[in-house]
This record gives sequence, C-alpha cells and structure tokens, in this order.
Amino acid sequence: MVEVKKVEYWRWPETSWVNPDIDWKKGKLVTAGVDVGSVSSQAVVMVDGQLYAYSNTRTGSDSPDSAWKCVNMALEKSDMKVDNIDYCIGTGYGRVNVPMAQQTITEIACHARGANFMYGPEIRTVLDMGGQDCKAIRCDERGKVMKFMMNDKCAAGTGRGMEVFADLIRVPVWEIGPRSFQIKQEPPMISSTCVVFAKTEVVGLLQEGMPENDIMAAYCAAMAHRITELLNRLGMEEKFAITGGIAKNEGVVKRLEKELGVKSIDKVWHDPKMQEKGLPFDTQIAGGIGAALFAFAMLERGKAQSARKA
Amino acid sequence: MEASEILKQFSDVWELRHEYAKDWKRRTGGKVLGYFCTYEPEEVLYSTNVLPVRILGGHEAPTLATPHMFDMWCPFSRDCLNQGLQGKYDYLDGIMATNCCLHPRQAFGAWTIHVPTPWNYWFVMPNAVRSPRAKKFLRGELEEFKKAIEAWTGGKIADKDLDRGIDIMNTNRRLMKQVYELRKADNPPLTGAEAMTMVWASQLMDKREQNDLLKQLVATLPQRKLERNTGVRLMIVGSENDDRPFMEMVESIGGTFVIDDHCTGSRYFWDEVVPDKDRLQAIANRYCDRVPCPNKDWGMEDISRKRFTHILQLAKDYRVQGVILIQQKFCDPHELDIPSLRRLLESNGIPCYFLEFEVTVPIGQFRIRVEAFLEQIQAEELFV
Amino acid sequence: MAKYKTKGLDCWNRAKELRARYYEDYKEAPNRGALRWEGGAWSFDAIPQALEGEVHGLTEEPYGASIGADPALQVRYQEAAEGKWGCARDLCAYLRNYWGSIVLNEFAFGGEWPKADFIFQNHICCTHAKWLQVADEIEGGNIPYFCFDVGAGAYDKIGERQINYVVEQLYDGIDFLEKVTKRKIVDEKLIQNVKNTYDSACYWAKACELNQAIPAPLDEKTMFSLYVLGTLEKSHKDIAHFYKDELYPEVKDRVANKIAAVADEQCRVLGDSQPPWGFLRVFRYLEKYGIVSVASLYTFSLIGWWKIDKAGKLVPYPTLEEQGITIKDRDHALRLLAEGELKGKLMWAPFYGAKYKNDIVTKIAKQWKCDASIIHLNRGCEGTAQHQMEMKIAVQNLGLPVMTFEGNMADEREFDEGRTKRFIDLFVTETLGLKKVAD
Amino acid sequence: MISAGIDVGGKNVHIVITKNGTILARVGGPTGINKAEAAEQLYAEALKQAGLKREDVTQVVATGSSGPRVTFANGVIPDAAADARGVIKLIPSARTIIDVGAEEGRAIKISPEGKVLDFAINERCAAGTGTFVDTMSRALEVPVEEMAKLSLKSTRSIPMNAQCAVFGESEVVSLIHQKTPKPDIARAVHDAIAGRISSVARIVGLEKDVVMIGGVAKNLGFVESLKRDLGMEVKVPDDPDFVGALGAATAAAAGVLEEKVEAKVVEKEKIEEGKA
Repeated sequence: MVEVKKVEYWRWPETSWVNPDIDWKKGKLVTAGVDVGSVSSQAVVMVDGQLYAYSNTRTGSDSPDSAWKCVNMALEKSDMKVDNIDYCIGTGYGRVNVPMAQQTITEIACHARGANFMYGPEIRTVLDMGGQDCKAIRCDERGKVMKFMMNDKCAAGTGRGMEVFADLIRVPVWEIGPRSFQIKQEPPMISSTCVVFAKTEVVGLLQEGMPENDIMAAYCAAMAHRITELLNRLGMEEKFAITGGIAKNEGVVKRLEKELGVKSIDKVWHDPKMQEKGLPFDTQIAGGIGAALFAFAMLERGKAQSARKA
Repeated sequence: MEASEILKQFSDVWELRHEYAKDWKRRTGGKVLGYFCTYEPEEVLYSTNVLPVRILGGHEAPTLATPHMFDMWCPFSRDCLNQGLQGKYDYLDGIMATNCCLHPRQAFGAWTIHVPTPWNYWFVMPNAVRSPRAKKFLRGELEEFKKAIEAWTGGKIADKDLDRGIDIMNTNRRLMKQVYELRKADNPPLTGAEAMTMVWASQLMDKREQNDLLKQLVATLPQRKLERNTGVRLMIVGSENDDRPFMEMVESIGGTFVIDDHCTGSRYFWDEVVPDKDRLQAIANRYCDRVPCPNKDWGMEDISRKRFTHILQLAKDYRVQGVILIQQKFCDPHELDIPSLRRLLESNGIPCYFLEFEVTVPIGQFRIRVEAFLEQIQAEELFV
Repeated sequence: MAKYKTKGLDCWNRAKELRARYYEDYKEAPNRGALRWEGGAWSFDAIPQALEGEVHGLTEEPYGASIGADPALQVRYQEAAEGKWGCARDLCAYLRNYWGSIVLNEFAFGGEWPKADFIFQNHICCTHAKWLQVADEIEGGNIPYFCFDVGAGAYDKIGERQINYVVEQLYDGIDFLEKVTKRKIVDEKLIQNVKNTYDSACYWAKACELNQAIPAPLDEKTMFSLYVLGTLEKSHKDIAHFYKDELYPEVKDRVANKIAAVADEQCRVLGDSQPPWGFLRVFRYLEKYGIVSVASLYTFSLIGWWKIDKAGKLVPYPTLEEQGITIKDRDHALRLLAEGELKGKLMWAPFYGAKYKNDIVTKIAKQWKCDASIIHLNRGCEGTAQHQMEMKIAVQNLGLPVMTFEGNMADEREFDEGRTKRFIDLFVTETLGLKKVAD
Repeated sequence: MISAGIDVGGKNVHIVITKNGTILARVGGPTGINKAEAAEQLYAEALKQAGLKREDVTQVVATGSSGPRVTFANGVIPDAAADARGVIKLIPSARTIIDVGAEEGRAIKISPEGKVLDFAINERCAAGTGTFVDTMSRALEVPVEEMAKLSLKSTRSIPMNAQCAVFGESEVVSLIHQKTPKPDIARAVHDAIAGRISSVARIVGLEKDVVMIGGVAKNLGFVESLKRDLGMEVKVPDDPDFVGALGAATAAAAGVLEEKVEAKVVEKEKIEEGKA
C-alpha cells in the first residue's frame, strides 16, 4: 500500500544546553533527573541544586536506550561524565527503565516540584500535557502535590493526538499554534473525542474546503475544551502554570485561558538571576528538574547516599 | 493448618470455582443456585441443601454478551452473562436475581432466555429499605420464596432448618469480621487481596466448609508475620470488585488495603441476622438494616446516606490514610454517590483517588496513578 | 399524488398551551402563595396536588427533556454537572441536565432556578430516589424530601400484599406532606385527582390503540408532544379533559375519515425508548420514504395504562366508569391509584426481566401491524433502554427487519446524525427496499 | 455493458471497471486530502488500463464513506450494499460479511440474493479498525505486512487491555520492554482487534459462510486471529479491498439507478447539514 507522506510533520527538533556559568567540578553535589515520557525524554543535570545542563529528545521504543540517549546528549557539550553524577532519579512513563537512576518518583510529583522551581512558589495549579496523558495537579507553596487528576483510558486531547493531527494536515507541530490564529473568526471545535475519528472529521472539513488555519483553530479549541473539563473537575486555583510540550502551543494555551477565564503564568524563570542570565526556559524539562531537585534534597538531608562512581 | 495454607485454599476455590461447585454437587447431591447481587437471602437456601454461588467476574472481553447487552451496560454484568453464554455455568440448577441495579437485571434477563438453566426466580427485594413498610413486605416476599424453594427442592423448610440456615450465615459473618478485625493492627497479618479473596470464596463455597477453615484461620492468623512493609494504609470503596491483579499491584508498590466497602467485601458480611421467634421477619430485618448498596441508600424522609457514616467510621477504626474510589464503568449506583462521598472524605482530611474499572484494567496506566497517589499521601517525606 | 389525506391535530395548540402554562405556574407559584414541589413523571402527583390551596409541581424527566431539545443549552448544563459537581458523563442525561440547571442556578424557562418547598418522589430505576437526593444536596440539603418505592413486582404478580406495600408508604407520604407543608390533604381533591389520573392514563392508551388503523392517525413524533402532559400532571382536570374529551375523540374521527399522520404511509415502524430530542428531524427524514413510527412500549405506557386480556391481546386499562367504580374515601382512592399504576403501567414490566419486554413488544408489533422496527439504543436512559438487544432478537424472530442506532435522548455528544442517516439510507433502500416518496 | 464502481473510503480509493460482469481494470490508491481529485486521477488511470474512453462507460456508481464526493458518478450506493453485491458475486455461499477498513469495522448479514438483512458497526472508538493495526505497527516498528507474518509465528496469546488506539501503543511498548517476542506482540494486537470485530459480527449473527473483506483482510495474521475468536472458517476473496468497488460496478450494471441518484441527492443534503 502506498504511503502518501514522506516527512513526519509531528517530529519536533531535539535540543540540549549546558550552563556556561557553572564549573561543575567546583560543585559539591551533582544530581540528575531523567524523565522518559511516551513521546519525549529529558535529562536534567543540576550542580548543588543549580540548573547545569539538560536535553530534550524523542523517546524510542526502548526506554533504557532513550534514557542513555538523553543523558549523553545533555552532557555532550560538557566534560562531565555520567559517572560523575552523585544521585539520579528516574521519572516519567519509562521511569522503571532508567539504568543510571538510583530511584524513581512519578512525573506527577516531579512536575509539581519542577513547576515550583521554574515558575515560583505562588503556583497552585499545574497542568502537564504529556504524550499520552494529561495531568492536572494542585500543589502547595513547596510544590508538594495536594491533589491530582488524569485523563482516562482514551487519548483524546493528548500530545500524541496533536502529533497525529500535525501529520495528517502536514503542518509542523510547532507551526500549528501561530497559524491557528491567522483566521477571520473562531470556527466550531472538532467534535470527535477519539484521536482517530477526529482525523476523519478533519479530512471531511478539508474536503468541504475549510481553510487549513481554521481547522487548526478548531482542533486547538477542542483540545483546550477537554483540558478545561479536566481542570474544572480538579477545581482550579491560581496561580496556574503549564508544563510539558503543549505549553509551547499558543493555539491551545490561549484558547484554554479564554475558556477558563484564567491566564497562565508567563513562561519566565521565577529566579530573577536565571532570567537575567537568559537561561533557556523549556517547559518540557519541568519533570526532569523536579527529579533532579528531589535527588539533591535526598542527598542533602542524608536520606540517600551518593552513588558517584568517579 | 497454617494461615497461609487456608488462605491458599480460599484462593483455590476462587480460581477453580466451577470445579468446586461441580464437585460439591457430586459430594452432596444438592442443587447449585447462581445469583447476581448480595440481596438474595442465602439464609433460606442454607436451610435446605442448596449451594448459593455468586456469579463473579471472568475478566475477559465479554464478546459473546454484546448481541444481548450493548456497551452502555456495566462491563461486570456483561462479563457475567458472557460466562453463562460460554457454558461455564452449565452445572447450575437454577439462577436468581433481585431488585438490584439495572445492569445485572439485563444479564439475568438474557440468561433466562439464552442460557439453558432448569429453574429461575425473581426475588422482589424492596428498595425503600429504611421504611418499616419494607420489612413487612419483605417478610411476605421471603414467605413466597421459601415456598418456591420448597417446591423446587421437594422438601419442607421447618423453623429449625431456618435456624440452621441463619446460624451458618451468622457464623460465617462473625468469623470473617474477626479476620477483618486483625487488619486494624500496625502490620496486618494478611493483605487486602487475601482478605477480599476470603470474601469471594465465601460467596462461592459451602459456608459450612468455609466456617471450619475460618475458625482455624482466626486462631492462626495472629501468629502470621508478613515479609512486607505495610506502607500507606488504604481503604478501597466502590462497585463490585473481584480484581485481584489490581489489588496485588497496589500492595506491591507501597500500599496495603486495610479495609474496604464493597459488596464483594465487608458490605457482604458486616451485619448479622438478629434472631427472633419469627425467623423470616428476622431475616427480612437483616436485609433492610444491613449496610446498603448505594442503590438503596436513601431515606424515605431524609437525604442522608447510611453507607457514608459507616465508611467514615471504618476509615477511623482502621486508621486509613487514603481511599481509592473504584467504579465499574457505567455503574450508576456508585456514580450517583461518588461526588458526594469524595467531598465527605476530603472534608474529613482523607485524600481520595478515583479509578474507573472494566473487566480488565490497564495495570500500567493505573500503576502510575496509584503510585502518584501514594506519593501524594507521603509527600512530606520528599520535603522534610 | 399523496396516498392519504392528512392534516395537523386540532388539539395540538391546546397541548402546547397546557405545557407552557405548567412551567409558567411553577415559576410564578410563590407570587401567588402557592406551594412548589419537585418529583418525577412517575410520582403520584394526585397526592401532593390534593393539598389545600394552590400547589404546583415540577417533574424532573420532562424538564430534562426540554433542555435536551436544545443541544447548545444541554451541553452547557451537562458540563456544569460534570465539571462543577463532578458527576460521571454516562449518568442519565435528564438528570445531568437537571443538576446542571441547579448548579448554574438557571431555569430553562427563564429566571433563576426555582427552589421547591418539598420533594415528593418515587423510585423504581437506579436513578429516581438518588436524583433528587443529590439535587437536594446541591441546593444545600434543606428541602424536605420524601420518596417511596414502587418496585413491588411485575404487573402479573400484583396482589393485595404488593398494593398494601405501596399504599402504606402513601399514607406515610401524606403524613409527611401535612407535616412539612402544615396543610391538610383534602379528600375530595384526592378522589377527584385519582379519577383524573385514571382518565389521563386510560384515554391516552385508548388513543394509542386507535393507531392500529391504517393509515395511522398519529405518528410517534407527534405523540411525544401529547403524552408529555401526562408526565407533567396527569391528575389535573384540564389534562384529563384533554385526553378524554379532546384528543381521543379527535383521533377517533381521524380514523373514521382515514386522515393519516403521514400522507404517504407505506411502512409502519415499531420504535423503542426516547428519541434523541435534539434531532427529531430524523423522523421527518424517515417520512420521505413513507415510513411512520406508529408504536412503542415507551410512548404507549410511559403514562398510559394497559392490560393483557384473556385472549392475550394488549388492550387499554379499564377506566373507573368501565369498572363501575365510584371512589368512596381516601383509602379507596389510594388503593385504586396504587393498583392502576402497579397493574397498568406495563413500562415497568421490563424491570423484572427481558421476557416481559419481549412479550409486550411482540404483541405491539403484531396488533399495530408493524412492518419493521427501528430501535434507538439510548445511552441516556437505562430504564427505557432495558433489554433492547433482546427486543431486537425477539422482533427479528417475528420476521421483521430491525435497525438499531446508538444515541442519547439528551446528550448530543453521543449522537452522530450523519452516521445515523447513513444507516437509515442503507436500511431503507436496501433492507426494506423502499423508494423515496417525497422531498 | 461497461460499468465502473468507485469506492472512496477513509484512506484509499478503489476502482473497478467491468464489462458484462468480467473485470477489465482494477486500480487502487491513497485518497490523500482531496478525495474527489484522487478518484478523478485513479479513474483516468483505470480507463487507460482498460483501454477505454469515458464515453465507453455506461454507468458509474460510487460508494464508500466519501462516495458522494465523486462528481462524475451517475449514482451512489451505501457501502454495506456495495459490499453485499460484491461478495455475493465472488462467493455466492456468503451469508455474513465482515468488512474491516481503515476507520470502520462492520458486519453485514445478507440473503442468498445478496440483500442486506442486518448490519452492525463498531461505534465511536478506533479500537477494532485498520488504523489500530497501523498505529500498533508504528509502535512495534515493523511494517503492517511484516506484522502479519510475525503474528503467524506466535503460539502464545497475551491479552491487551488497552481500549484506545493510542494507549494500545504504550501497551505494545511496555510489552517490548518486558522483552516479549515481537511475534507474540503482533498476535496480541490482532487478537485484540479481532475480539472487537467478532463481537460486532455476533450482533448480526454468524451464519455460514463468513467472508472477510476490506484492506485488513489482506492481513493473514489478523484473519487467523478472527478465525480463532469466531471458532469458524472465514473466507477471504482475492483482492478483498476491491470488493466494495466491484459491488458498485455490479450495481451499476444492474442499473438500479434512478433511486440511487436520489440517494445521492440525500447524501448531498447530509453534507450540507454536516456543515451547518
């Protein structure tokens, strides 16, 4: 059977970054958080609780490989070796298959903690949109989880759904947000809940000559609506932060804020110093940051021993 | 016998329920009667030589049931019918249902048409259980049921027989309650999965036989030490639940179920028959006064729920740290109670997590949710 | 050239008017010092309506259905119930509309949610008692609540014991009403209300019976708007009068003059359960093929009373006159009311097994000369959707083609109109081999 | 008489041109976004293959979920009707048809004359469609064709709990993590969908012969799973994905048309309403 598309439009670029201002050798404790998600994996390395390096990569079908891949990528621009890490915590959907980790913590706890670090202690509600699930989390001023809810056995309105859509409409995933606003007026949202049937519906709309941008708007609106339903069930409290890949999709975020009547907090570092230094702010590494911070806290409070090999 | 051995026997009865029932027939020459809901008065059946067995989950996709119950009906009820259609219950001499929720009623309806079963009976269990009128009506209903059973088995049921039936049931209830009592300990001598398996077995095996085993269990359990950490003390509440893989998964990742409120758990045996000269009235009173299914949990003149007070008390008595609310997909009785129950528990400082069950649960997806819930309960650990 | 002559019902506007007045009265009640109560379409309204002075009720199902007819409103109400209250999305769709209405403090007929003075409910399916138990809770839990049980057994099992069970509860209900309203139940009123209830229930059945005629004088789409009055206040004199002296004679006259509901009737269909209210146009779509939905257990006996006669035929339940009964006193009235509901409301039979539903629907299919059946697998109401797949098999065994489609009476999110029409095209053109008769 | 059948489904277009019942040309290809265009091009290709000019073709009948979009067709028939006509032509003993396409799985009960007596389809969820297989093959990182072969090697059945195509992916991935052999995973996937489909088939009743058509019927691994689940023989005609088109061509030849033209009008209305 002939396949129409060659390019895979859902694929977004992988990235990595190292903090030039930190000499890790001077640091006491090196901790890492490895977040192996169903679609993307991130590794975050911290030196004494300061963000040192991270990577954001795609997950393959094998979690251990994906974990190695993202850790190596995070350190590729540094002379640090994996063996220099004191303590590593695995999180995310593949957390049990992170070879270099001494412990695992779920991404729910890690995202809440990470969001607290990135956005600040006023955060009370965290929305994390992962590849296959959508988590709404209520937390306290320390980033401690008070209550959370997740979408059910159907993937409607998850990151994966958005990728399927991008592929179908042949528009790179990162372009969907901006283009979804280049419309005359807001169209009615896609009604199908099922990822696959949404596809059918989209094809129908395309054939009826609906402009692509309008269809993107309709899809983003549908996704925003489903997230709103989840947040309503949880009971939303400000301030409100969004982590994960979807935070990068303005098309969904703006519509979500409109429907909620609540603005999400700006994507800038809570710590002014980090902001001044212009450290990159990647919403997808929140889970990894949380994990690395928990690792740091464990060592500091003597709840764990350093597993440093070199 | 060792406690573990006895628990193993219960587990075997649960796993080999059909073999057990067939063998029981061979041994005793009695009749086996299948039932769907715990409002069937087993006392009357234990007054004569009838073994009541509850139709429990088969836990595979109920494809044979689809032509008879489309998929808005609860997966558990479809699963029950499916096993009937597969012929797994070909040894049943009879099948009965009652005014339970509408889902098993569909299964029963299709069963009576498509699964050859010599005898079937509809028992009208009143819904207004808190009304004194219901007790009187139910007594009459029991009178008719007794006659029907007599006609079916061809033997009279005298008062002394009813006394025996009541005693067998009460003894069984008392013993299981004693076992549950032991779960109040800091380190319960049995897991939640084991405790519930005991109850499932009681719904499947001859209670006289189980009572003998339970007596030994109650004697030996206190000496049993489990090589595991109790971890978070959990309560599980909700729809029919015989999902052992789920219970075991939760108890393998840092939690222990110390108490439950299920019709396949404590709610089944919690209340005894208070003896009375009028035996049938005594039985009727028990079924009206027992901890109700949400379906019957409404007062004629008030909106309070008897079950909620009971659950809250259990949570206190068993020092519960968190509650997992489970609901069979489409289970209206529980869907109607859960939002209110959740509010009640949380306002009493007991965190809850909700999960929707089907005949097979996606263990992987549920595991992360439960792990996160356990972390939420122990979160302080991560922060101080 | 149309096959039969057709015209609208003369009493149509009267029905609309009575319905409008009902909701208006409920809204206005306090300004007139009248009492308000919430209940169900199956509550015995004859009793609270017998209280001294002016009393008005609001029945939950028809209210939920009115909202269902407006998809936009319905989605808003249901998302409020699901989001803000946190109930499951697959609960009764009427109930979610009703709860949502309270959560949003909005009355679908204008203004704020009109809080009731008391609740008078009865219970047979999983939902009724709990419906208003929770509604009361959402409203703050201070509305006096009474609920009685009518699940006493199938119509063929009803004897003294079953009737006593319900009557005793009704006495408790009267004590409750007099206690919380500080008003007395007036026996004359009660007796009249029970008479009216009999007329409404029996004459609706008689009107349905007339639909055995070819061409059918009524189609289900029209009948929906007619039986609704009986779900609002069948004990009201105007409503009893409507069924007995307006509708019934007119339908009789239509039969006599061969006035058809659908001019090109060429295929008579047996339906089941409530339709997707927001999409009644599906019925109009069927009419293009001369297909008329003429009968269903639901439409016949949601309010209608029936009995199965010696010959095993389904016939209307006898009125008090036909039984030669004059109501003596309160006790007599309550017994007759309970007896009529328990023996006559065949809609309740399927609660006790599929064999009852199969038995009744096959009788209907034969007596109403149905050529096919279209079953709406209604995800919105388990009570009316009981044993629908068994029914399909039973009707197919009569040799009738059956089409099923999934939907929801009042949750448009569960109804796919395009797909349903695709099914209908296939069923109609291929299975039934019909051609279009009109556009 | 020369007639053409155009089957435009969710993912592919299939075209058959027949002369007095014998097939002159058979062309298939993906629909892409603009299905009407795709149908147009493939039809031209089919004519070329048959060495015909447009005017040589007396009747063109379209079918499939997007049949109404075929502007050059004289008429449209419902897809299940096309299935029935096509199957009865190829396998006269057929009484039950199972058609699994990209976005729909359906079962049809037919009379000896090929009349549709009853039908049922999987509702609202992609589990039980061809797309489910595609998604899983992506997760398994083997092409669909390969997956079919693999599953035939398996002797173990592993239950899959996932209700949703996307969650199916993660379940497959976790099976990979558990080092489950790929053949067993492939079989698990096929068994899962077969379960869904067989329950749909049971709604119309399983009268012999049971015939499976549609794109997924080319997946022998799936057909095996279906046989196992139904516990009976399942026949698959050659080129099972062309049966709908063949049925449409047969209908065209039978000239059951003027009524279908109306059906087309109806379909048009539907699209209008769909927009509104």
